[in-house]
Amino acid sequence: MNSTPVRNLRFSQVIGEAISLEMEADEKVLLLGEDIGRSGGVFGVTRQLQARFGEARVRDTPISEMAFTGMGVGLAMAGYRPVVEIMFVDFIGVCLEQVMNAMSKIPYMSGGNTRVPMVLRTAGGCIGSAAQHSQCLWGLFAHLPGMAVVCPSSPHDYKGLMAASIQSDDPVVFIENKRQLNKLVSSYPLDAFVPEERYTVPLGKAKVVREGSDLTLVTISASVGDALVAASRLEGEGVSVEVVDLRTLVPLDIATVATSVSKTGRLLVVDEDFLSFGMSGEIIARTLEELGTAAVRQVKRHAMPDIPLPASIALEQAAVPSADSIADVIRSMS
Amino acid sequence: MNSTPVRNLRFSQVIGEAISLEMEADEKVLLLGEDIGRSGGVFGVTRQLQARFGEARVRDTPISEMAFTGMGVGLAMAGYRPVVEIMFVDFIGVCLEQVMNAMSKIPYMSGGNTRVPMVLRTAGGCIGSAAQHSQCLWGLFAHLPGMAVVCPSSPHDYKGLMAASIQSDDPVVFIENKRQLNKLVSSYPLDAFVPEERYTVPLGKAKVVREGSDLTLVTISASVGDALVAASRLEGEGVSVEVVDLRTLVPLDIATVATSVSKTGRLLVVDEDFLSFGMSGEIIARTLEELGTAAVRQVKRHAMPDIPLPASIALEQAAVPSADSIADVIRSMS
Amino acid sequence: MPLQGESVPANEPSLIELYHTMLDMRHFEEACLEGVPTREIHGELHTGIGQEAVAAGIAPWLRGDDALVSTHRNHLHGLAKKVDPYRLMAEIFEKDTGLCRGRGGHMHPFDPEKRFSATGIVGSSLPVALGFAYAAQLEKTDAVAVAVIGDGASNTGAFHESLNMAAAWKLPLLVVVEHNSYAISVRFSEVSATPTVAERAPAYRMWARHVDGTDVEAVSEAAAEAFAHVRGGSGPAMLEATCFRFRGHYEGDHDTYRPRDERKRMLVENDPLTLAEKRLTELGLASEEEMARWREASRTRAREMLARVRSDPLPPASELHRFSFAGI
Amino acid sequence: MPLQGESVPANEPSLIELYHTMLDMRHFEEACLEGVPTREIHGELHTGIGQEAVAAGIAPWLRGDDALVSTHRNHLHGLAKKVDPYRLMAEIFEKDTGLCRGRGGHMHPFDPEKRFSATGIVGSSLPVALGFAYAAQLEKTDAVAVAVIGDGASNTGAFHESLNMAAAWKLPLLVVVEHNSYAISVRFSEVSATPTVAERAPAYRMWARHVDGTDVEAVSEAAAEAFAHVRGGSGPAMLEATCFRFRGHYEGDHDTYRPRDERKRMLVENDPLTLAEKRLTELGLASEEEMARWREASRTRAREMLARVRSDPLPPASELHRFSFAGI
Ligand SMILES: Cc1ncc(C[n+]2csc(CCOP(=O)(O)OP(=O)(O)O)c2C)c(N)n1
Ligand SMILES: Cc1ncc(C[n+]2csc(CCOP(=O)(O)OP(=O)(O)O)c2C)c(N)n1
Ligand SMILES: [Mg+2]
Ligand SMILES: [Mg+2]
Repeated sequence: MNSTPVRNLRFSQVIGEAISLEMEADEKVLLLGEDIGRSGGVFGVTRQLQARFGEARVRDTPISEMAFTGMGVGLAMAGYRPVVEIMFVDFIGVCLEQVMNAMSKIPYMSGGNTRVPMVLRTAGGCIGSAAQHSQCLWGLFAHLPGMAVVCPSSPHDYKGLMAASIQSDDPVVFIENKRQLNKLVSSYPLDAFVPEERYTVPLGKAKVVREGSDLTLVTISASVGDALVAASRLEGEGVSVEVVDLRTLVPLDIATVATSVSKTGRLLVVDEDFLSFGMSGEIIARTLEELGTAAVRQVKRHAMPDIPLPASIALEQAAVPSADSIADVIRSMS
Repeated sequence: MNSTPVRNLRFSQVIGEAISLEMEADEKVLLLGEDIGRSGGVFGVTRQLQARFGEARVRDTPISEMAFTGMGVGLAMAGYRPVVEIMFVDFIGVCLEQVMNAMSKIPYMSGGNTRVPMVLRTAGGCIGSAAQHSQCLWGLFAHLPGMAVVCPSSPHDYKGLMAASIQSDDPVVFIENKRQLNKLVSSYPLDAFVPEERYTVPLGKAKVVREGSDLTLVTISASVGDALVAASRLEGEGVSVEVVDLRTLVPLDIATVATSVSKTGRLLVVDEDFLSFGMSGEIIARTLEELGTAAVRQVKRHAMPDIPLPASIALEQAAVPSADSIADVIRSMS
Repeated sequence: MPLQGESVPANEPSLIELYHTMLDMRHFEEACLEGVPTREIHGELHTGIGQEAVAAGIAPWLRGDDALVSTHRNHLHGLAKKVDPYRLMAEIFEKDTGLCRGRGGHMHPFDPEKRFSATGIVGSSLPVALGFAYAAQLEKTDAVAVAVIGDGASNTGAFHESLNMAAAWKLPLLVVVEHNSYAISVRFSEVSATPTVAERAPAYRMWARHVDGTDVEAVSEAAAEAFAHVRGGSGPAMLEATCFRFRGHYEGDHDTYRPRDERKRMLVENDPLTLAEKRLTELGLASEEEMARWREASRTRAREMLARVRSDPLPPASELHRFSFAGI
Repeated sequence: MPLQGESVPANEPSLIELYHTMLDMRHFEEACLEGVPTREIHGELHTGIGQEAVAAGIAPWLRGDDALVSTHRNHLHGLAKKVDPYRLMAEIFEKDTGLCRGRGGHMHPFDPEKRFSATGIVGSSLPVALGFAYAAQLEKTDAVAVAVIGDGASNTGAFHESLNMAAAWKLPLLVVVEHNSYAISVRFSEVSATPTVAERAPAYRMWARHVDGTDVEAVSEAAAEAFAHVRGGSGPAMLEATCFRFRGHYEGDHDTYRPRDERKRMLVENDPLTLAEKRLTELGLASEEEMARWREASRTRAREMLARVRSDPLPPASELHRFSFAGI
């Protein structure tokens, strides 16, 4: 797609680059969170940022998520663009209050007189840390009104969607995937080119990342990579899979999904978040509302089962959707 | 259905009766929460219980939801059956941590060696209290694994499901509807008979509360009453609506829904909780997974729009599903 | 404007001024009460009747660039922060002419120009105020961020987290505690480790003072000191004011949890308006007649405002989705 | 068993006993470390290496009917609570023979018989311990509920809410604070209003003591007092022990945030085992040779346990859903 060579970067560095460029461009952007300053973040996303922008703009906080998330809300109301990190999305239970009742509701409750341009950065995904450190939970945020929910997959999107999130005048929850953060972008199964300059990828536009004719596979976050791997394998078996990367759950670009499904007639939703009452059901329902049931021959879901994630690798592997399991599910549909 | 006269009770009293009978039967049952003791609860559910069972078992707490919800978890681990009240479900953001990572995960994380027989009682529903006091959020709990999610509708179920919840060895979230709590049970559009004795209604069994042939309307909580009113009206217009009361979202009795939809061929889900990424999408997806798309002619949703609930009655009425709006939606489907 | 760093500023407000502020506050709330039986205000309503001396006592020291974040019981703090009373009342009455076009209602008024906001979640005013305090520190101004809380809120986790952060970073946060001894029906003394909130301040090494919140002069004097402390850059402060909530927790609350004589006594003995009147008389600053005239004038103003608000339109249902995201 | 209400109980453990406990703790953790490079333990692992004196010092005073709720760094507290080391290690190695059949892993061990549990969420041990404390009060026993927390956890809302409730209701809660000065990379001093956690105790009117957590005898003596206070029905207590975390926050943490010489120095000067050895020598209680033999015997026991654990099976994938609800 692009002739410039892929840089030797980790996903974490790509996000850091986006934040850094936004901080340069707008002095109102500042960061709050645990371990983001001196240590540069437990996944290294904010490395060097405190050295470059000073302690006031890259601030290590105590383990007081309620206070510093609300601090973000107050700062946004006072004219700043805070980027607040909740280290793991699993910890949201100690401060969801400020997210659900303040950050995301104040714009509407105020009748539009107050905007809350705040980004809540957090990390989801399964890397062997068991039930309290492996959740994704984008379905939880997407159920609550008033905030954009952004879950990038490609290196290019990690950067462009972060930039768009910081520039957005609306509150945004930005969920990074721990399965990707420490990896090199070159491991991404599609184009891993990330421009050095500042750019944005708009919120609310899904992307067909692989064209196909037999089945539409809709997914988000790290599972997009797994889906692409599975789709390549199935090509050899004569199954042509179209893969849609949703990129954001809110706003949700159902038109792109519907266009694809109206072509393939079959829909599989893959979700690393819990199966029930989340993304997979929503995508199926909306697609059918769009197209009518007659236009869709088959719907199927493959997601994290509705259990706390077990510690043991033997069980974890049986639970988390992977390229292998995705391929198996597609074979079972054929 | 029953010849015994309907007692002159409010819904709140029915719940209190259930709790009271369980407290008599099992001294391990105890209650924690704000204003549940001396004042008997802001909706009067626990009135008289402190006088009858003593302060140790009906304890007024400070506004420290994280601490007293976790206290419930510890008590359950120590052999008690705590019933913890979170006054309004909207406040869950200050203590979701203990609900999502402790109460509902410990049974699995412990490999079954520890059970958490705890009931988290709370109230949802819209009674004019705007964005921070009007949510339902059953979709949020149902997305998180490990807890039963119970949302009764009929007077009989309020009592029987509460009894079953307290007797359950699993963690249960029990969501009462503020639109009903202060009402007389006789206002319920179906049989409002509530036996005086102790009984249970099993968790995980949906109920066809009205039979019909043209359309299956699936809903839960107070909307069941509204759906019944709408269905009666439409009968006069020649539309025969079958109404399914889910009663619990977890466990979910999709078989009852599927059986009905396989008969009517059309599915409408009505939900007082937010539209997206919640109950309505899940019910549609599961039904189609069960029956296949060919067996369903039409699917539709009617739910709280994805906005914070506005304060003004003019806007609130435009947002919350009612008997009128349900009837309109059904007419639009015909 | 108060002088920086001085404990007693030059322009101490007169008792007469403070009394006038309290009168307008009382009549504002009484006007609101009229919207309840008519269901013009259709959710629960929390008024500050009986607690006027706290809001009135801090009002003189609040500057335009100070931020104030209040609670479910927020009207008087809005008035103290000089929010347009008419637009505040219109919001309480759910009108399209209200501060928030009827979206917020009485528990969620937002006035960004006056830097006034509120929340209906107990304890949640503190973290948001912390953000305003951090902004002031970043901007090196001497603006103060005020968080108002009730006694009940002092037992929330948000209280501890916010005070610790404010103190660790020396943020210009002033916490005003309206200690009316009750969180709905629950007595502070029955669920709290300390009889006062102020005595928790050493855990945050912060300045704190406890004051009789029915004595508007005492509140104003203590507030002057508290603001001076915070404006002077010495870190956060706490001002705890003991007061009495005259009505139920919300309109419709039967208030059965407070002994009848306790309620009766407080109305007679602890009314900040009556107490101010007594003192005005004692000091020979105003005659009974004058005060009666003032009361009447204030009531009339409130009633005229009410009439105007009542004739305002509700927001149109067609605009239900408006304001949910920027550009919508 | 400690005597009620006495500050120094009769059966004070000997330094030799305490040293043995610490040795076994150190070797237990060192055995666990071996599972990291092999990915037998495939999530992050937090060990208590360097902090043994705290767990070992409270161990003698813990009774079977006491409950203990620990943190992400919980192994040593499990051993102190007399959880079967083999089953604990098997759980850490994600085995079907582990305490929780491999579901919990190293951050979430549960042993209901020993009344031991943990959580991976900072601050969340406190509310759960509060429940055990309430149970003890209801049952009128003199059992104690112990919540272990780190210094970082003392800045969470859960800390404040739990301590306030424990104090208001005089619950038998003992909070043990392992103050190693860091929450991952964040220094306590940079984000906290007070230099110690113990000095926050007056905000809860609770008993508190600060102790050198590298001196196992000092910890044991202070723990004896703390347990006696709580068992005696005088309400909650806090025991803060200053200590040093020898390794990164978790295995794999590059620990770049601590100056190299700070790290070096602590290994030399603040190792509770070395300090105990020095004292044993000074007091003439054990020779170098004897101690070397003890160390060797303890290491061998741990390695034998490790070998046994390693040969155990993983839970079968077919049982993925098992235990999610009662009866499943
Ligand atoms: C987190 C949370 N819990 C409970 C409530 C319900 N509630 C609203 S006001 C209130 C009492 C508040 O007491 P206090 O802080 O003393 O303020 P006061 O009403 O006395 O002014 C309660 C419990 C809430 N809004 N938020
Ligand atoms: C609520 C919450 N926030 C953040 C984390 C991530 N985290 C895990 S341990 C830790 C540091 C804890 O510090 P401290 O309490 O001092 O314990 P220590 O690790 O020093 O033993 C953090 C921030 C978490 N698990 N839970
Ligand atoms: Mg109060
Ligand atoms: Mg620490």
